[in-house]
Amino acid sequence: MNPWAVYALSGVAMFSVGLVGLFSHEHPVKRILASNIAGSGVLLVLVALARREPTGAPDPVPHALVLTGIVVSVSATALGVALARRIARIDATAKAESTGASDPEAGGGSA
Amino acid sequence: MTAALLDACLALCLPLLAWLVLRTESLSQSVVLFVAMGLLSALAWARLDAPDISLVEAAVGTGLTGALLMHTLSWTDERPPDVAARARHRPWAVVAMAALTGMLGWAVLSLPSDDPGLTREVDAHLAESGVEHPVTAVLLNYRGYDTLLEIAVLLVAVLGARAVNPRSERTTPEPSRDPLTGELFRMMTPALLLVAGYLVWVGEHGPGGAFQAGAILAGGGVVALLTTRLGTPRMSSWRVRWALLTGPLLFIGAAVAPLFSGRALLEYREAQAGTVIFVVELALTVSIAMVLWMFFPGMRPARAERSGKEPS
Amino acid sequence: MSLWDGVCAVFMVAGAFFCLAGTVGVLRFPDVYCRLHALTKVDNLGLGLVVVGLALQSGSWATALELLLVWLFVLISSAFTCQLIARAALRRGAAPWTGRREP
Amino acid sequence: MPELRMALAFFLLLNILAGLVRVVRGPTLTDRFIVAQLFGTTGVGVLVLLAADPGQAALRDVALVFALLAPVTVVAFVRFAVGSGPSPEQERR
Amino acid sequence: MSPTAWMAWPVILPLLGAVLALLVGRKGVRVVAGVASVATFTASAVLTWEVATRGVLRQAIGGWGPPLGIEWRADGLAVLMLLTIGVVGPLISVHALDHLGDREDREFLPLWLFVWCALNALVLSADAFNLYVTLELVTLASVALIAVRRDRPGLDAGLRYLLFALPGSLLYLLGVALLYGLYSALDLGLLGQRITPGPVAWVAAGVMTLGLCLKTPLFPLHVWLPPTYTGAPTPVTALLSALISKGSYYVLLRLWLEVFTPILDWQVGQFLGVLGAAAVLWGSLLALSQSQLKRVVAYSSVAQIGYMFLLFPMATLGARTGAVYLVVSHAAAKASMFVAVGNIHQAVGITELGGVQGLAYRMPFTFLAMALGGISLIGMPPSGGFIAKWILLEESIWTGQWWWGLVLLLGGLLASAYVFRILRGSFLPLPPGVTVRSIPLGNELAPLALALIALVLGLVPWFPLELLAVGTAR
Repeated sequence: MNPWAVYALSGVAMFSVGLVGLFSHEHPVKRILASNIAGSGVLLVLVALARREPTGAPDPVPHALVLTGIVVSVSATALGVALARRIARIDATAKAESTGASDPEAGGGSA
Repeated sequence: MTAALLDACLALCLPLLAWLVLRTESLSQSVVLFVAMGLLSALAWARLDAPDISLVEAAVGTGLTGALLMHTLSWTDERPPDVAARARHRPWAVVAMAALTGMLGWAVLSLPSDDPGLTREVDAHLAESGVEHPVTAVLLNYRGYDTLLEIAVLLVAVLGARAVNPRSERTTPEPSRDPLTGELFRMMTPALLLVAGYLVWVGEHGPGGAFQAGAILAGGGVVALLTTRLGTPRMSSWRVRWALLTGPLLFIGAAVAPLFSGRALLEYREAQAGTVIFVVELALTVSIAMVLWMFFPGMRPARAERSGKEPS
Repeated sequence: MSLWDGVCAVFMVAGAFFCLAGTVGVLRFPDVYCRLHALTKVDNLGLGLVVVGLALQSGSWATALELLLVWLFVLISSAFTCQLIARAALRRGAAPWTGRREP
Repeated sequence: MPELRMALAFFLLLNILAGLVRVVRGPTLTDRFIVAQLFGTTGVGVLVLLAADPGQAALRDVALVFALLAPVTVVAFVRFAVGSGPSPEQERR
Repeated sequence: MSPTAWMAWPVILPLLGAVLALLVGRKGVRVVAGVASVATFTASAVLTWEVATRGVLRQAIGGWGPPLGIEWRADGLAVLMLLTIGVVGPLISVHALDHLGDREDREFLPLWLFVWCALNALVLSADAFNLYVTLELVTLASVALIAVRRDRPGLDAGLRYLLFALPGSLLYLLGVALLYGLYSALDLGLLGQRITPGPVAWVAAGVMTLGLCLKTPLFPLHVWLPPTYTGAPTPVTALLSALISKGSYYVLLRLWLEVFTPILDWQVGQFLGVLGAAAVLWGSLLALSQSQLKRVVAYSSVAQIGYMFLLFPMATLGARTGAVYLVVSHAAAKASMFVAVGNIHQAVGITELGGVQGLAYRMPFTFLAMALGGISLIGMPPSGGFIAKWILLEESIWTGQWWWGLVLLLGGLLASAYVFRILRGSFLPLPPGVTVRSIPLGNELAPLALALIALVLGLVPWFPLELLAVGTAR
């Protein structure tokens, strides 16, 4: 089998693992990781497709698309983690209030 | 022969690792595995002759994403216990995975196996693009519009992330008390600046460019947040806003300027294309570094320190 | 294969051997601190010997310099890393291995 | 010679895979993280080996970036992750 | 400036406005956003005029043209969408200014301008990968908007939306990769010329459709919609339902009618149609059984999206006209409904359906808007919804697929039931002990203006219908 096909199949498998993982987990961080994995899978397929002609330079267009895709995926990850973080903070505060203890983050102020 | 073995091994391990990341019960384990997966995918990009992508993976994966995920470990245990992170083992998940892989694999394998894609078209116009590196030509000239929108994506994400967590979460009184990390930061800074500058410059004729350089600078920024007294930059500071937005403004300006002389959006004059692209990349490097840096939510103390267990 | 190539090959193979030794150490050593010790072998000697072999082979000063720079960065980062990790582990309360079999 | 480099690269990759055992077995987060560091260095080794092939010089830049940014994750790890995970009692098992 | 140059401004002006609004910080943000909105609307209107008089416009961005570069294409459908976004969006954002606090302004306005930029870019783009970038820009900006209030329900809704929209985009991107692998093109026009039935085209069409249906969302994939729409701040829900969900539907429509036409066979069309019909019935029934006002309107969105998928089994030009007309009138009608719901929450602070009791006397404009919007949802004359459903009904009979007509009628009946359930309560006497806070007049007029648009679409349908015909003669 051609090397590109090996990597393309690998990408397809990663995509499936990520996509199914995304819908079978409840933990938000795990789901964010899963979507990241699915994204890497798609990008791997694209880069593998760029390498189909064994001689000469690879097709630069998919490479550029993948670079854009990585940026988008990093942005989505950062936003997702930020939301999950805030939710965790709200929960922690609520829990602290309900047990009568002080806000666990009360020591923190703005920089 | 060995090369084929290497490829096969790498290609097999990536999905396997992905599966492990999602299957494990503990979140800390999956984060470490995820970082390892980033390394392996950087090797895969390298094997597929995509050094540009490998560079980005190296810069983002080890620098920013790694740090971001480590940060999540410090708070996710406040959520329902780690057990909740485990996949609910359901037979349908495995069946769905296999079916999806099979169907998609079938489509992928029926693609022609020696298609050069758009290589020829890209090469034919490379001389007009103002840069020598084909990927940079696609990214900033042929499909520069995608990149313009991608910058908007970055801005939106940082705006959203800052909007939900506006304050930097610093609670350790003196992170810089640790002489070791402070020294580390001092030693890293010149090297980081040098390598970032080199990557912007080299992007015109080889793998490299604004995003890679920005990601490296952001990595340095994260170390600075963790080892010095610096807090996460805040949107309310006008200096931060200018650092963040000069690049996008310049890019928009360069994009619309051709409209006023009867050309299309982003249609640079051939003679000026090289200069315009270089200036835009330079300005974008700063903005991208700022955005990636500001993705990092700031810091909070390790639990052991807070409860006073730190050995004196 | 010339003698020069042979020397380079010896360096690289030796480097790979140290990497193996380090990996085995990380897998087999009994506690965090011993494993850190094994890790540094990979950073210093394993990568170092590979880099030296490649640098000798490259035949270009620029390439050799860049390779050495890579090694230098890894060395510096390794020095800090191991210190930081070891301290963190100690602070967390991971007891050093004393040679006795654990119950 | 290119064959030898490729073989060594493959060998280093196998080392990485062997290290995965430690990630899965742990037992502590620190152990896992040590393996991540091991992966980093070994990965740099693979990259510099691959970079010696003609036309792959850019991979040395990748190796450089990996080496340069490795401390970022470490510092983040030490700052954030040390306090979480199983307690020392659990660690010793 | 050449006519084609006008295509750039509806995308660039909101982008520039967003960046400048971020730059000026707290003080000038309203001024900058206001100027940018007026400018963007003007640019959209001028472009519409150019297209109406000159026909389809194209611009090869960067001067390259396909397959190397990205092309913008403005036909009647595209500019009608531009105009819809340009009218409905700003009216919602005016309402949002008062509904959200002062602090959120700083974030809401730039984010809304980013959404506007992304939607305009999506509507004009004729490039499959560029569409992916615009879809992601819309998604991330929407997530940030949903969470803008930083309260627990909003954050939950934002995270939920993100984690459903991301796999949707990734499925779409995988389809783009497959298509590029076979046809070495990303331009929709080129892909449409080159497409041939085969495994790649089938799988690509399948994953892209699945992804976009997940984002829109179509019936069995709609599980995220009610909690997300309920948790988001009401003005943001209005944006989501009226405009943002239409973005992915628009891409789906373009794909099936311009790229995948050779593989759109009877079974595929019927399948999508059945899902659409199920969405109409299921969504309407659930809307009828909700006790919370916002959830009623949210489930109604599930149903209304269902109608739009009835286009695929018929797949005629007329059906396209009907579906797009529904998109436009639903945008106006549903925006007015959600904005009205926002007013009610603001006035009495009750989210239950019973909370509307007696409010028709206190908030006449809001309930007039609710009634007019409801008429359009039901599809009674005179309203845009009526025209759209009438066209779809005609097409269903004309193509011999009368059963879709039955779905249309049944859906209308159910819609009238849940709309009257809201309105009936409002005319009952005001229960004692309820204090009704007064609402600024601007906030009362915003939903009315939106509802009047839905009404006008029913009274003078000629202009939009003629516009829709531009670029269809092929």
